[in-house]
Parts: sequence; C-alpha cells; structure tokens
Amino acid sequence: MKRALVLVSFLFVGAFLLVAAASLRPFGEPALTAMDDHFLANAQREAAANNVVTAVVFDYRGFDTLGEATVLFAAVVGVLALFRRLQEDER
Amino acid sequence: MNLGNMPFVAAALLILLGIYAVLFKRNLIKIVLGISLVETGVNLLLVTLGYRTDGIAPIFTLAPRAGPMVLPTPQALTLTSIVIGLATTALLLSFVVWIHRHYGTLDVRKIKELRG
Amino acid sequence: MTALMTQHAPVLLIAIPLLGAFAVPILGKLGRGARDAFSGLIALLTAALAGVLAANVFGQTGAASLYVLGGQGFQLPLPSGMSVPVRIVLQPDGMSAFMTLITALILLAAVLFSFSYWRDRSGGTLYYSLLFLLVAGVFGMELTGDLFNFFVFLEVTSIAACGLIGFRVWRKTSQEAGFKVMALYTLSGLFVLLAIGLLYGQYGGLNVAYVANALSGGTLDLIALGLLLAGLALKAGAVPLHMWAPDAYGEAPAPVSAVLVANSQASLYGLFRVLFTLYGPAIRTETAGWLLITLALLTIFVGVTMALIQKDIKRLIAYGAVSQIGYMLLGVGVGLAVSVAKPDYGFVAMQGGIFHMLNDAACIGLLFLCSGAVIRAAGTSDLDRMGGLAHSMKWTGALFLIGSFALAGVPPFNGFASKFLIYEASFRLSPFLAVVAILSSILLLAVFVKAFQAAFLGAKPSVPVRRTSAGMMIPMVALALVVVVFGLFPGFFLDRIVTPAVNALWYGRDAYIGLVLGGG
Amino acid sequence: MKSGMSIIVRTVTRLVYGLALVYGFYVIMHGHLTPGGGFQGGAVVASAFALLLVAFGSAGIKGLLNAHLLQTLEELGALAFLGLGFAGIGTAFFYNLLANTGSCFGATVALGPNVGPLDTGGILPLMNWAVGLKVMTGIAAVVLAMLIGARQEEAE
Repeated sequence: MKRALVLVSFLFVGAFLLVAAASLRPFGEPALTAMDDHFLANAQREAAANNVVTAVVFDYRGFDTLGEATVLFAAVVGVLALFRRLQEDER
Repeated sequence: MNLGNMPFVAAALLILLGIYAVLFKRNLIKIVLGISLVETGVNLLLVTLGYRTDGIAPIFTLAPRAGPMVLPTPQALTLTSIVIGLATTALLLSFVVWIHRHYGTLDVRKIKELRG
Repeated sequence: MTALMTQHAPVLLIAIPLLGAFAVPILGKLGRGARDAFSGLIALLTAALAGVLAANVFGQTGAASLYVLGGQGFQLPLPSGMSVPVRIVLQPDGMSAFMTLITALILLAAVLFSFSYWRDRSGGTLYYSLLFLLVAGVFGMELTGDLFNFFVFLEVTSIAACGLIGFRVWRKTSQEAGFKVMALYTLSGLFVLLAIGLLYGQYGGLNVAYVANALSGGTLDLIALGLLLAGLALKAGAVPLHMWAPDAYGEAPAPVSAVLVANSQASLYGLFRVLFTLYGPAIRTETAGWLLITLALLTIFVGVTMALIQKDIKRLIAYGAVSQIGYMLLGVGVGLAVSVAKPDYGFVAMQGGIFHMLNDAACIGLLFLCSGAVIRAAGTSDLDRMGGLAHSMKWTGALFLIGSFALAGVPPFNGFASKFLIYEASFRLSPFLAVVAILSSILLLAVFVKAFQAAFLGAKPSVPVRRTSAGMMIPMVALALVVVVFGLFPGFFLDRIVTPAVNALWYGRDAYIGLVLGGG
Repeated sequence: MKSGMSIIVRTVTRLVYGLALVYGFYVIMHGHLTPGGGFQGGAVVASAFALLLVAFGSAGIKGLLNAHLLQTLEELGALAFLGLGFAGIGTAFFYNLLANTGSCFGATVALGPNVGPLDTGGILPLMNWAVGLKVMTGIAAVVLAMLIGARQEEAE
C-alpha cells in the first residue's frame, strides 16, 4: 500500500519533470538575455575582471557567494560538532 | 516535443534517477548517492539553460575569437549550488557514520525508532 | 553610527549574525565567559537592528524599501537605463519586517536560555555558531528580493538546522532524525532550485519583482509554482509533508526547537511571498486559495490527532506546532481564495493568519523552553515516567499552562486574539472551516491539559529534581509576557505591525514591482 | 590500514601532492582571469590534503595538520570574506571599491579579448584568496574529522 503510493507519486513527479523539460524554450536559444548581456558587456569595465563568471560570482552576485561560503562553513561546523570530543557524561 | 530539447530532458531523467534511488533504495549510502544525483541533475539543467549556440566560454583572457559567449549567470549559480551540494553530502555522510555506530546497520528498515 | 545602522539595517541584520557565527569559535577559545558575553552581544545587536528596520518600515506604513548589494548606490536598482536589475536586491516590506521581529524575539529568548541550558555540555562554541548561522539564514530568507539568494539562505538554514538537530550525538534518535531531516530539506531545497532554474530559463532574470512582472501564467510557470509550493510546504512542515517536523522539533535541544519554529515560519513566509507577490493575479488565486485551505485543514487535523497519542512531551508540543502551521495557512488561504474580489473578511482572515505567526512563535517558543526545563528536571521526556514536578517547579508549571492556553486559543492570551479573527473570517467563507478550526483548538487544549497533569501534578517525585535556574527562567517569563501583553492589547499591535504586513501582501504587489522596475 | 596505503600509493602521492598544491594556488590566484577561482582552487588544494591523509593515514601527518588549526584558519577566511563585504559599506555592502582605482589590483582592463594582466579585478582577487583559504581548510577539516570519526568506530 505504502509502496504503491510512493510509486504513484514518483510517476507523477516524473511526468511533471519531463513535461517541464519538454516545454522549456529550445536549447541553445535563450530568449531574454538582457541581464547576461549586461554582464558580458560591462564586467571588464565595472569589475575590471576578464573572467565574467568570477565577476558575477564575486561582484554582481557577491552576496550569494557569501551565503555559499556560509553554507560550507555551516557544514564544516556541523561535521566538527558531530565528531567533537564528548564529555564523560555524554557517551 | 522537439529533439532540440534533449539536453533538458536528459537533465530531467538524471533528476528522476536520483529521486528513484531516494524513494526505493534501502541503504542509506545509496540514498545519499540518490540525493547527489538529484543535485547533479539540477546543476546540469542550470548549465544547459545558459548555453547559446556556438558560444564560447565567458572569459576574455586570450579568448579564441570575438564571438557570442554563453550566459555567465547559470555558471555562477551552478558553482554556488555545487558547493551547497558538497556541504549537504558531507553532513549527510556524517550522520550515516553515526547511525552506523548506533544501530550497526545502514538498512532503513531497521532504523526506525522514530515513528508516530 | 545611527545613520549607518538605519540605512544599512537590512544587510546588517544578516551580516551581524554571520559575524557572530564566524567569530564565536575564535572567541570561544578565551573561555566560556567571553563566548557567552559575545553571543549575548550579537543577539542583542541583532534584535536592535530588527527593531530599527521595523521602525523604518512601519514608520512608512509598511512600504517596501530597497537595498542594492554592491551597487553604485544602495538604492539604485536600475542604473543607466537598464531594463533588468542585475544585482542582488534586499527588499524589506511590512511582511519582511514583521517576520524579522518574530525571528529576533525567538533568537533573544533562545540565546538567553542556552546560557544556562547549555552550560555543562561539550561543543558550546559550535552550538552558538550554528545557532547564529541558522538565524542569519532565516533573516536572509525574509529580507531578500532575489530568487536565487532566497534559495541560498534556505540552504543555510537547512544545514545549520540539521547540524543542531544532530548535535546530541549520543542519542540514537537524534542521528536518525538528523539524517531524515537533512535528506528531506535537501530535496525541498532542490525543488525550489529547480523552479528557480525554470523561471530563469524562461525570463532571464532572478529578481523577484522582475520575474513577477514578466510572469504570464503558462504551463512552465505553473510547473515552477508547483515545485515552489511543494518545496516550501515541505520546509514549513505542512501535512502531508510534515513527517520530518516532529522528529526535528523533538530531537533538537529545546531552545533550538524554538528557533526551528521560526525557520518553518520563514518558509511559510516564502510560500506567501510566492503566492501573493511573485504570482498573484498571474494564477487562478481561488484554486490556489482552496488548495491552501485544504492543506490547512489536513495540517490542523493531523497535527491535533497525532498530538493526542504522544507520550513524549517534546513530540507532543511538536505536533501542536504542526497544527498551528495549519491555522496560519487557513487564515492566509481564505484571504488568497477571495483576493480578487477583496471583501473585508478576506483582509480579516489574512490579519488572523499573519498575526498568528507571531503569537504561535511566542507560545510555542515558551512551551519548548518549558519542556527543556521539564526534561532537565525530570531526567526523562516520557510523560508516563514523570509527575509531581509542580511541587518544586511552581513557576515553570504556571508558564507551561499559560503557553498551553495561548496555543489553544483561550482568552485572554494572544492565541485567542488571532484565532478569533481566523474563526470569524473563515466562517464567512464556509462555516465548516470554522467548525473544524474551533473543535481542533478545543481538542488541543485537552491534549495540553493532559500533558500538564501528567508532568506537573501527582505525588512528589522520590528523586530530587533539578530546579529551573534563573537564567532559564528569564527568557521564559519574557515570552510569557509577550503572550499575555499581545493577548490583552491585540488591537494596538494589530494596527501597528500586523495591518502593514497584511497590506504588503494583499495590496503591495504593484508597489513591490514598481519599486524595482520604476513606474508603478 | 592503520598506517596508510601501499608503497605505490605513497610514492605517487609524494610526487603528486606538491604539483596539486601549486596548481591549486595557481587556480586561486588567477581566478579573475582564467577558469577557476577561490572555490575551485581551494578544492584542489584540499584534495592534495585529502590525498596525504588517505595515503599516509591520520597518524602519518600528525603535527602537520590538526582540526583545531584548520578550523581557526577557516574562520579567519570566512571573517576576511565578510570583512571585504563590509569594506564597501560606504557605498553599499559588497561594493567593489578597489576596481579601476589604480591602487592594489586596481588597473583597468582593455575591453575585449586580451592577455589578462594580474593586477586587475579590484577586490575580486582578495575575495578569491579569502574564499580559497576558507575552502581548502574547511574541506580538509571535514575530511580529517570524518577520518578520525571512522577510526573511532573501527576501534570500538
């Protein structure tokens, strides 16, 4: 019973995803690229960086990168916390 | 459905494979692998979204020719999401280590003290 | 200094807890005193910043404001005649400011409580670091005006929360819960990311206002909506995607459970933001509203009935918390269902649902802190094996009772103020909704009174109990004061902070978009 | 297993890890010019650490690396990154205040394809270094902690 339910939901998600993939715009022809064209045209002038991806990562979307660094920090702190040295009464 | 969309469909299939593993596998490690597969599929979708036909990498250092460049934003997003995937996988595997230590097994059917 | 704080309050609200999280492990090497003092300072500063932001936003009756990160000027979303905002934007409006107030309140209480609750445990600095990371993520989710940024902060909260859930590694169950919650949180995050990817692929932008303006409501938009709703409902703990919630709330340390409630509410905020601001008229809002109402009734029903059969005090409260998510969904769902015609009672329903977020955070937070004190005193979390605690813990018992009454919506506590609005408005839409909501509340009262009786009444326990220390008592009393004051003067707070928050969701879509894209 | 892996693995590790370190630092340093950056370079450096750990065991590198030191360095990296964000707060948080100023990393770039002068990018190279430090120490700390955790389990 439970397995059947899981199977049905799996098939549902599958159909959902395939429809999404099929109804996306054609591959290789992005329609609206104003934001990305701005990056390509101005990264060298505004961020003085040849690598546009780095300019996006650290300049235009620097706050995302702070969040990303934070995620990694959280994972490191979490793993260190899981393997920390325990006290006697905590074994 | 046009065949030009096959890269998106491939990414969707990868996501589905991952979800299949999460739902139907009984070994915790395999579930972690399934989650990683879903992450990879989503990342693949993001990158394919940024492709422009005949585009070159968006880097000006010694660029081979002055042609159209692929979109840089999806690459930046993918970079972020790869690091996030790494972080989740590390934490999940740490939990797996502890679960193995406590329960002596990785079989989800035997790890069910939390019910109801 | 004050100008700096006022102008940059939105970003500082995220950056200061992050600073705390990064610096606590270093300062922790100086000893416990330095660690606690620094944590307290960061928590106070954060709360002050939330207050400043709220004063700013509510001073302008909840209108949205902008903060452009890394721009030439922080209030300039579209320099030099561009049509797409290219930088990440923080866009706090009434609703965001309201949510940050809730989070700051819970953060203060949790940190204060942890000072004594976590005194003789190992890994204290890591604990505070994760706590601040969790809160920074919650603030980020509430303030950001950028889709991908929202996802990043969602993941910050997921990972920090799971680190905290599994923190007591010596408990088998905490590791099981940690794995389960992390797996589900990751999947929910990936659903959200997938939806964001689809929207980006379609419209080439990530700014909420920009995408909201461009949305057409086609097939792909609806698929993205479905993914966003599934991901955020899972993270908020709405039935049928609630299976992680009791494990998470039950296995986390008590103060963390309180913060996790704020985390769930941030996801709920994301859900509301998606429905009202991102999509709004682009979808058939009646259908979405009734979907939300169905989820709400299921959540209320399952939460309360599962709470009935719990033997573990924290899991019992956890199911209570799940059921309360249902009330918020009910209020907002009723509002969404009628948001085209905009009748009066729709606004009232929204007021009830939104106000209930604050009330729920306060009383569930209070109950979780009480449960922490109770478990510490009795040495067990099993209700069948405790009893008679009232002999030595009168005050804790009284506070637990206040929390229970407030949760069940008994006047004059705050839960009544918001639940009454929800009953009243949902009755206007369909009496059936109100009946289910009221009956469930009564049942919930019975559940909690039974739990109170099991834990506090009865014969004096034979072993001496560990009394609640003053350091734990202060945050509990503070939350109880919030519960009582909001219950006694609901009108005051309804006018000052709830109505602007509701306005931002209910009427504010055009202003939200216009602020970024110009025009109106 | 206690003292690491076979002689072949150890020898190859001795040969390779120096190269991996150099390559990782190169990727970090040229992050604003060539493919790569702080995260990628940090991951390469961390993989060199991981290689050492796998080949020689946690006993083999004792004294060279310990989780406390790595953790502290990681926090410093994170703080440096946050600090660079704060540095621009006069204009806006995360404002690139060094780009095109002529000072440190402040040279302007010729538009279009060029050879890529290192002295550009404003605070981007600094951020790359901060993130690189954070990632290399963070991942190394995770690997070390998990290795020690797995060892404890074997011992039990």
